[in-house]
Amino acid sequence: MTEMTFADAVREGLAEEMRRDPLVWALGEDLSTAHGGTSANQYLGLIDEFGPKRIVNTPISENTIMGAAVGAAVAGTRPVADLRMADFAMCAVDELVNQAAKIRYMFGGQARVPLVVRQAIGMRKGGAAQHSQSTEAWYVHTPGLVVVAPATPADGRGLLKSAIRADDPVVYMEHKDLWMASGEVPDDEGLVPIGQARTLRTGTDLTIVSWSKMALLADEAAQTLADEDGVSAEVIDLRTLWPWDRKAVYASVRKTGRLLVAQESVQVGGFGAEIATDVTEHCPDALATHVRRIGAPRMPVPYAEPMENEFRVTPARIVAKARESLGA
Amino acid sequence: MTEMTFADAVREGLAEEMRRDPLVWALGEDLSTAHGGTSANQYLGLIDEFGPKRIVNTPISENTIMGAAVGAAVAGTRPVADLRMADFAMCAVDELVNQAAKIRYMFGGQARVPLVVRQAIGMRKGGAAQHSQSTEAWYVHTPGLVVVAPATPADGRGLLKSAIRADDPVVYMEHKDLWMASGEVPDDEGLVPIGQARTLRTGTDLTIVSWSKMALLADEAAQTLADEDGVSAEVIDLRTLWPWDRKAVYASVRKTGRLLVAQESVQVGGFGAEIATDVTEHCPDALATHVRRIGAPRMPVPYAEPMENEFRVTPARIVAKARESLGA
Amino acid sequence: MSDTRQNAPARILGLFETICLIRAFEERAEECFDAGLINGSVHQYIGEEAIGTGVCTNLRHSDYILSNHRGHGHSIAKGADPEAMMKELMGRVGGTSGAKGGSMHIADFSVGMLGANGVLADGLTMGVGAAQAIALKGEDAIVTVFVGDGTTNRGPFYEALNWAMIYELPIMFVCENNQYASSTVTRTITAGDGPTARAKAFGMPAFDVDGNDVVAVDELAADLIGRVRGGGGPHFLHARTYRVKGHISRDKMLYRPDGETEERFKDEPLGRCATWLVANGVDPAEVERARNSAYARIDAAVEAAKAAPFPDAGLAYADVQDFGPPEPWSPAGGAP
Amino acid sequence: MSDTRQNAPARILGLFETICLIRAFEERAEECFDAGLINGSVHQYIGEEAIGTGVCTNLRHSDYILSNHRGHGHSIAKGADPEAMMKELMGRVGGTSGAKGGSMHIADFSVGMLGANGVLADGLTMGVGAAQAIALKGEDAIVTVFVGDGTTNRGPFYEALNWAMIYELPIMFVCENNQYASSTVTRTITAGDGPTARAKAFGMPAFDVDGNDVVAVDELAADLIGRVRGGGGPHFLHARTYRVKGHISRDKMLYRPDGETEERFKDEPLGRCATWLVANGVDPAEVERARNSAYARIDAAVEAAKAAPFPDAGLAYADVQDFGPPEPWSPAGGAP
Ligand SMILES: Cc1ncc(C[n+]2csc(CCOP(=O)(O)OP(=O)(O)O)c2C)c(N)n1
Ligand SMILES: Cc1ncc(C[n+]2csc(CCOP(=O)(O)OP(=O)(O)O)c2C)c(N)n1
Ligand SMILES: [Mg+2]
Ligand SMILES: [Mg+2]
Repeated sequence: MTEMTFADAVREGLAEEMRRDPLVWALGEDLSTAHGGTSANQYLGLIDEFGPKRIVNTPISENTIMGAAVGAAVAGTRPVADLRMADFAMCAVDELVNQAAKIRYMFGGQARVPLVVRQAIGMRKGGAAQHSQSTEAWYVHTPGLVVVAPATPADGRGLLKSAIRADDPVVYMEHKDLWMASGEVPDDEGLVPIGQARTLRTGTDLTIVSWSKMALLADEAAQTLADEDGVSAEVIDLRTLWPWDRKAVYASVRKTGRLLVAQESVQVGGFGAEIATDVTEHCPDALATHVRRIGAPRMPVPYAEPMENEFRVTPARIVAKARESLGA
Repeated sequence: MTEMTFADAVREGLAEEMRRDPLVWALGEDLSTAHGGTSANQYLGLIDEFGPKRIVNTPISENTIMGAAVGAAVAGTRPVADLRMADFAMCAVDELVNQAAKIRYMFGGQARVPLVVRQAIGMRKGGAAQHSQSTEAWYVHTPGLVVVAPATPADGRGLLKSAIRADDPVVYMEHKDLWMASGEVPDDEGLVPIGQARTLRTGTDLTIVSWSKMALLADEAAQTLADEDGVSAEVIDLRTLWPWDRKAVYASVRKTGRLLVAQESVQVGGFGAEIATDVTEHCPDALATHVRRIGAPRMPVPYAEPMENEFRVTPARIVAKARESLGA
Repeated sequence: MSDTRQNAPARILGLFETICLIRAFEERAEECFDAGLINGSVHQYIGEEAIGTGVCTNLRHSDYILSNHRGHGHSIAKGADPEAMMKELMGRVGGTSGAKGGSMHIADFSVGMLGANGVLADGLTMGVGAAQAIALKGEDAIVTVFVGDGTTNRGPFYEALNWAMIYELPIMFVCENNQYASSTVTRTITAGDGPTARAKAFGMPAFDVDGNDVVAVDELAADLIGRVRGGGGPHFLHARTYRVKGHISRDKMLYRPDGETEERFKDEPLGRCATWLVANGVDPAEVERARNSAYARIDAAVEAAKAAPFPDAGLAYADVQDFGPPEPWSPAGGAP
Repeated sequence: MSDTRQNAPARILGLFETICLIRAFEERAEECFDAGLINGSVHQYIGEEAIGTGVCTNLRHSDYILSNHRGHGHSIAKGADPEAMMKELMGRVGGTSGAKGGSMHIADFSVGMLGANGVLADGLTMGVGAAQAIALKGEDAIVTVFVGDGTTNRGPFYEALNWAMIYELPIMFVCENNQYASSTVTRTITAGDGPTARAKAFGMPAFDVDGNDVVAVDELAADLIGRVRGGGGPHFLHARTYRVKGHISRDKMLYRPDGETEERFKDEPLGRCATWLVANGVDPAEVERARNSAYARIDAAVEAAKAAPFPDAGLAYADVQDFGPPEPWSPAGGAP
């Protein structure tokens, strides 16, 4: 195990895959400059090892970053397209949803589209309305796509490697607030299988399901519940949103009888509703009370801190919601 | 009352609003040619009455059709932007979601964005993967947007008129298979309020909630349930998806104790999950059994008829799902 | 292709055969559409056959093309099997795309045809990516992308041109200017001097040609493709032509002045090529034979397609994705 | 503006005051950012002040401008109140956008500033729409859109140019070529002869100017704006300048050769304008007074912003939409 930041771990994972497979390459704005990607230096130094044909510094052309990745994947390479933020990725929804997600199917299986598209999600202090969005729900709803949203450096690295090796187009969502967070990363290959959840904390009274940064806040909430209420909450980090690990969630709910789904994104129409509905459909008898969910109010992300905090799903708010479930 | 097709009724509604308010105008590809919009002649003849400044024939430039509508709305007019199909509208998600939906908020209420964006949804025989998508779930999940999906000529006309008069950006989703369907349209102004559902059929044993074309198929299913099972199903056509008429749905569920949500779009992560979760949260004691939902398998829309039918939510499949609920 | 002198009658006769094959395919496809054998939309390439033919004959099997919604001619010219294409149109077993795509989603990767497309301009951005893949793998293949005149007003068109030039990619852009974008006269929605001027603004060598003259297209395409293959970077070919038929098979063309179609049809490429062949010493009987054999081949394709079965419904669930594929309907009704 | 002869010292002194106001605002904003008083990203306009100043001085109050992520200078030049802007940056009551937007979302509709923008190129498509609204309403106002050099590689840029020409809209595009796109040298990702050549490909009159020379910018802008207002249709102004500061306040500029900044800073517009004034007979003391009063005004704005309260949390729920607005957190925790 080695301690490193999320950004460093993911960069390591990318470099390892690029060494392993000469067909793996990355493209995006500012990837090859001395900053190695302006957001968190996720590509720092890679240009020196792999050169400009594999660490491609692109024009500000989101449609083409995504479209070129699709064409290059179809033509036999494994591109990692970085659209920087999910907000900017909205400029390339067509290429992702109409092309990447459908080509294998539309063409009757003649082609695969082995690409990874990186889209940073989540709020970063002061990010405001156009640099803070979490759009995972859109892509979970889109046939043909795989969606991952890791929460730790080890999962960030391990899931990127699995995503690169997958023959499906994978939407890789990293949280801006996690880039500089540190954690233990295995020294071996450390592949994290797509579709497998991780139990952050085992418990018997209540199951809290979450993903990305919110999984860590959910774990904080669980600690509070343990300390203040003597409640034993189980916390599951899905890591992969499609296909999500229903087996693990069902098993946990059958054990605890109570489920709370926590997400950072807007609650209305969010992925949490899918989990709540699916579990209600498949474990109706296991539930002691109806599934609870928590997510952001249906509003854009405001700038000034006091208002910004109204958008946030905090550990305190998770605790309150959990108590509602436990009291029912 | 006058009998007319959906396409004619909506065109009438648009013309009425354009006569009423000189600031209302429409833009899109092929709107002013002799076909008046290639899909279903929804603009036929309007160019003669309103001229090229108000029926604007645009280049194939989806980003600008949407972006110009936003700019023109902010500058004090009421544009109706036609993106032809929800599939092509994916080329303009950024302008709709990052600009139209957020401008009023980001700028602290200095501006309103009174625009309507028309996006045809739904399968049309042989439409295949890129001309058949229903993306209402994305926009319900997007703060700042209003989403409507009328099922009848009268609602098509009445909701378009209300959408044009609204100061919010409204995503207006018309189903391709409905354009040529006929129905009674009131001879008066016939405004249909945003946010108000319509009960297609009253019943006591089960509530079926749906929207757009699927509401009509749900009504067929209800007839079968009445004929074959002697079951009295209540069918609610939401008409507006955000804000959806929770009061009407809650009241119906409190009466019937059973709810089935039926949608044409992909079930996973669809709007149906939001309705199911919301009703479960707000009427837990009223439900005799957990909410059921039905939607399409998570796959692109295939072309050949036998496969295409596997994507379809049919009255027979709705009936089967309803029986599952009634038997529980 | 062959190494015969560029405009040797033998070579042009070969191109004539391809033109006839495309013409016959489109005419029969329209008949089958009218007969209710084909669903969805069919975009006819009639009158534009010389472009796809003159360009693709200069490409190698290992080269890639990316097409658009009007892709039948491009596919046939690149070597796709018309019978498999007709089966695709009719949604039958044996279709190029397994009957999952239909007319707008024909692809044949075995001949380097990377797909028609239902979304305008997306073939351009995918095309530069395919060219990047070629460069990365160090292959000497090249990419050709076909784009309509109306589509040159979509942003991705420009992004792709700029992108191709920056990375000096092995790619040729072919703009088929049939003067219409659906029911709109393209000129009315297009500012400036048109596609060639726009390409030149990115420093891309761009050339105009009479797209109804297969001999001219063949000659220019051979030259430009040679330059691209030789490391000359991206090139742009702008071919003037005319969309003889409606935008789609249903199109009544109410927007078009009376007589325009008939007038412009006099200039259609099949007839012009036949005239050239006879004028250049080819026996008229041989020309007629070529035409007839093309129709015979397509008629056989139509019969084979009609005779082919529809695919099993269950195949709908295949080829979506490896991780998290769809679950079929449960007997109870709901999709999982 | 005034009717003084274009480059009369009195007029240029007025422009100098605006340049100083912008410079002071940006310097203080950076200090406040470093002091932790401002969240998010701050994009500095230092070194580019002559462009926004020289352009906006020729606009009327009723004209519209659309800006981008680097919009402080555009806003001040169009007449926005620096104190309200500083409050917006600090997220305080009285901010131009009610403290909901921050640096990248400053707008002041009362002076025709329709907004900065966090998404590149969207101001262009919105700008042509605003111009269409003007045409529809029969007003004689015009629209000016500011766009960076790196952004000229995004598709919507081209769509907007074509669109503006087709409908002959009253709009001027101003490209601020500061030679960088974030950490990338724009030249390395931009093919051809650049923005002017690209605009001309759409038949749009396009002109280059030294963007650090406010006298030259003022003169050209007056000319082009006059033509646009006179019904001359869209025009394109390309201003060469240099981004003296980092892309954002945090930017260490590791990608920039040592000494480049210092060398290019010698050409910065504030000093050049001061020199011009003195050379043209303005008393150096007067120039100094102008500079000092600008800094005094901004210092007062900073103090006022620091003293202003933060907005109530509850305001977060206002101004989302009329139909289906958000419901605040229930005591129980979950948003509805
Ligand atoms: C992004 C997008 N916008 C609109 C359409 C609808 N559409 C299909 S073909 C067409 C006209 C295309 O004209 P052109 O590029 O000249 O090609 P042509 O049909 O003339 O061959 C339009 C508007 C589409 N398929 N995709
Ligand atoms: C669509 C989109 N892509 C990427 C970004 C991230 N980004 C913000 S500013 C910038 C560079 C812009 O360069 P330029 O247009 O030259 O403007 P400048 O910053 O130099 O003033 C980038 C890539 C964005 N905000 N929006
Ligand atoms: Mg055309
Ligand atoms: Mg720049």
